[in-house]
Amino acid sequence: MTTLELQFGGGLEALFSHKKQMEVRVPDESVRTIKDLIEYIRTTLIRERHDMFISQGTLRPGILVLVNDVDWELVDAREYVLKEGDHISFISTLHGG
Amino acid sequence: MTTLELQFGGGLEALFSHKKQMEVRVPDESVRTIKDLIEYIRTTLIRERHDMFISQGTLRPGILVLVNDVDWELVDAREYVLKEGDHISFISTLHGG
Amino acid sequence: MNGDSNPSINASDVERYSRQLLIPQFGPSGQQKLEKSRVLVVGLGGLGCPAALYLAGAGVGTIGLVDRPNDVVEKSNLHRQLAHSEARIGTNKVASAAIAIQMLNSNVAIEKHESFEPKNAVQLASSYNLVLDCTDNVASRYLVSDACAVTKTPLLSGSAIGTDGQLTFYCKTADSPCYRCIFPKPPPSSCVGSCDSAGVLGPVPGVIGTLQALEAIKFLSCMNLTEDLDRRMLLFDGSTCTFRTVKIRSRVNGCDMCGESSQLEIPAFDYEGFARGGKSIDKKALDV
Amino acid sequence: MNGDSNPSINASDVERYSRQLLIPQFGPSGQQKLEKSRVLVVGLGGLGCPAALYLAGAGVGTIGLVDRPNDVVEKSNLHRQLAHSEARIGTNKVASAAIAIQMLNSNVAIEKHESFEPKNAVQLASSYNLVLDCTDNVASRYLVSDACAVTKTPLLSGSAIGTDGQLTFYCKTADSPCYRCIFPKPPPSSCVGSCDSAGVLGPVPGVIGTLQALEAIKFLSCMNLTEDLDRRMLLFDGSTCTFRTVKIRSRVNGCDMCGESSQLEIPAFDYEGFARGGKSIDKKALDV
Ligand SMILES: [Zn+2]
Ligand SMILES: [Zn+2]
Repeated sequence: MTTLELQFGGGLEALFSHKKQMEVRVPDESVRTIKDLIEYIRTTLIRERHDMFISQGTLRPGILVLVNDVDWELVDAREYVLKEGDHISFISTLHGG
Repeated sequence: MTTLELQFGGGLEALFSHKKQMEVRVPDESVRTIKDLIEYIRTTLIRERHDMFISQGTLRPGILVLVNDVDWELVDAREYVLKEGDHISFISTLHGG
Repeated sequence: MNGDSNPSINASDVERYSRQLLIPQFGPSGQQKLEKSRVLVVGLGGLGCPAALYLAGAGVGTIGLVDRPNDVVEKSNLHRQLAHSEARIGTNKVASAAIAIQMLNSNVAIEKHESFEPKNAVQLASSYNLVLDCTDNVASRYLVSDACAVTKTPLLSGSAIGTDGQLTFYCKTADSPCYRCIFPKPPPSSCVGSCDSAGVLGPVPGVIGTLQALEAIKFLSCMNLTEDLDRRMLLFDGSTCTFRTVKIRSRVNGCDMCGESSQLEIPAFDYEGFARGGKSIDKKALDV
Repeated sequence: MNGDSNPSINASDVERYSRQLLIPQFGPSGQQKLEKSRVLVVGLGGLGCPAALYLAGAGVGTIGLVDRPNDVVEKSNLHRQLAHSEARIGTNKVASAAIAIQMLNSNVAIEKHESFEPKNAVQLASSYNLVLDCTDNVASRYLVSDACAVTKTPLLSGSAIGTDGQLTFYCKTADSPCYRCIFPKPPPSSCVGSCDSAGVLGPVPGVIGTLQALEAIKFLSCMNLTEDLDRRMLLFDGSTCTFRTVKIRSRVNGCDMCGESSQLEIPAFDYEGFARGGKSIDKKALDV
């Protein structure tokens, strides 16, 4: 099992009972990369409004993913291999002003 | 030797060539507690205006000391025993507005 | 708004406050609590201007305003004190800020006070639900805190200089520290900078003053959020646009003001002399 | 001030700006650079009000103001849009903000623009040194960024909703991302909230707009500080008064706007349709 700290912001926390952070333990054989983690979140953690997280089988546009406060595009994006203790953030971009 | 991260704020950085943070390696036999560290900073790191840091042999009033972002009063204050990798902050309180 | 239409918020107010009524943790009950609240803003400078304006915008029922008796708007204030204006240079700051508040929200009851001094500080603090320390000098900061400590009035204390800012709650609960718990002695006067002597970028107190208003709104409307700035201090470094929150001590039993054996009498205390470093409380002397 | 008295800053201005002239890294040369600067503020709402006022206070030479053509001040704006007033309800927002700026600092040259649209966005952006995105909708955010990307105009982009805020630089250097580099596709419209639909606490855009002004002042005056918000994004959680800064990607070669083979033509692009999620750029279609 891998222990991860998940963080949700910019409104995404609404999908997780308004919890902005949660610790999860995921099976390391089936949840190896962030791509796997997204699928795990979709199937295991989200109860409703899946469209706010997933669209056309992948993360919906307008969500910034961070691995330990670094844009996932700088660290292999969805192929990033999760490590024990990683902080993975999903932040919805804001448009209001 | 103990490696520490020192942080200065609220104007105190002026005493350290405007460096807001610096890593130092201090001898662990002579610099064991924060009290020792204050003396070490006074004698080794400060070149002028010692009165901005020390008054009557001790830290001058109006400086908040933090051990890893926690008020030193919560962790033995000047008797706190320094540990490898500690972040020690000296923040001068501000009065302007 | 928000499902439960509330008879005590009239239609015009519902429109005015609609964007905050939409926030679930705020809602109509938060609005009603704000409208019944009384907040005292001490200092109408770089911190007090944005703080007072955002409080007024949100519909705090009564806002008390006080500054030094003869503090008038100067040209050098305008880069950061947005409630004032060129046309009001020379006007008393409290009067000028009151005009700005009225123009933004005429619902707000404004109480203008002549001064905040040792002789009236306790009485003033006691008549408000919350005090905002937006002052700019050491003596005032001790006086504001002492008055809040003795009257158990929560105090949101902001400060700024150069590119740095700080913000914390004092006296919020029975366990919260007062300013003297953290800083029992004043700094040597040679180490004290003011915005007038050391300078300040205008948006730096702007950020802190705006955060004071935000924390005030959350507190007064009882939003019951998980964390606030009680026993935590926000440190802002405007030069790098970074913030950190640090944990600070609880109330100190031996505190000269809020401690068990405090003998400090505010009306008799020489704040100016204390701030100049001339005098500090000598427990032994008091015991003799 | 600061030793070197500077003939090109007149005595009245020295007094007005004295508190920022005292900041060593700013000083007279910073003031002169500010006075020669031209900044465009797009959107005069919760972000644009404090941003424009603090820029004006600091003495930015020319401030361009633009909002939607028929956007007038409404009562529901006043809780967070402090440059406006009850008396100016119904007034065009650009005109209202211009009055507030003039009252604070009549030195500032104000350029009022009718609209920021695909047909004039590039020309508008190209005539300023810096653009502030203070808009409130997806279509405008893509348009502002595209115009800045094509004209290589640095863009400070702020946003806020509820109790959350975000702030970053786009298009600052040749390596900086544009908005499309980070968000190549718009979110489904069902996932987009606005302050009008989802609500906002007034000081939340206040904090972000004030920080936009601070970052703008530092940038325009060339304070040469160690770090800024280029390829870093500030995330603000107003519910806990916490901030974090995260690292974001550099310019993306394959970006539809600033990438090497971009074929996007701003005047012809359907921003509204794109933002509604109806249309996204289909490279294959373009290639045919
Ligand atoms: Zn105390
Ligand atoms: Zn791009």
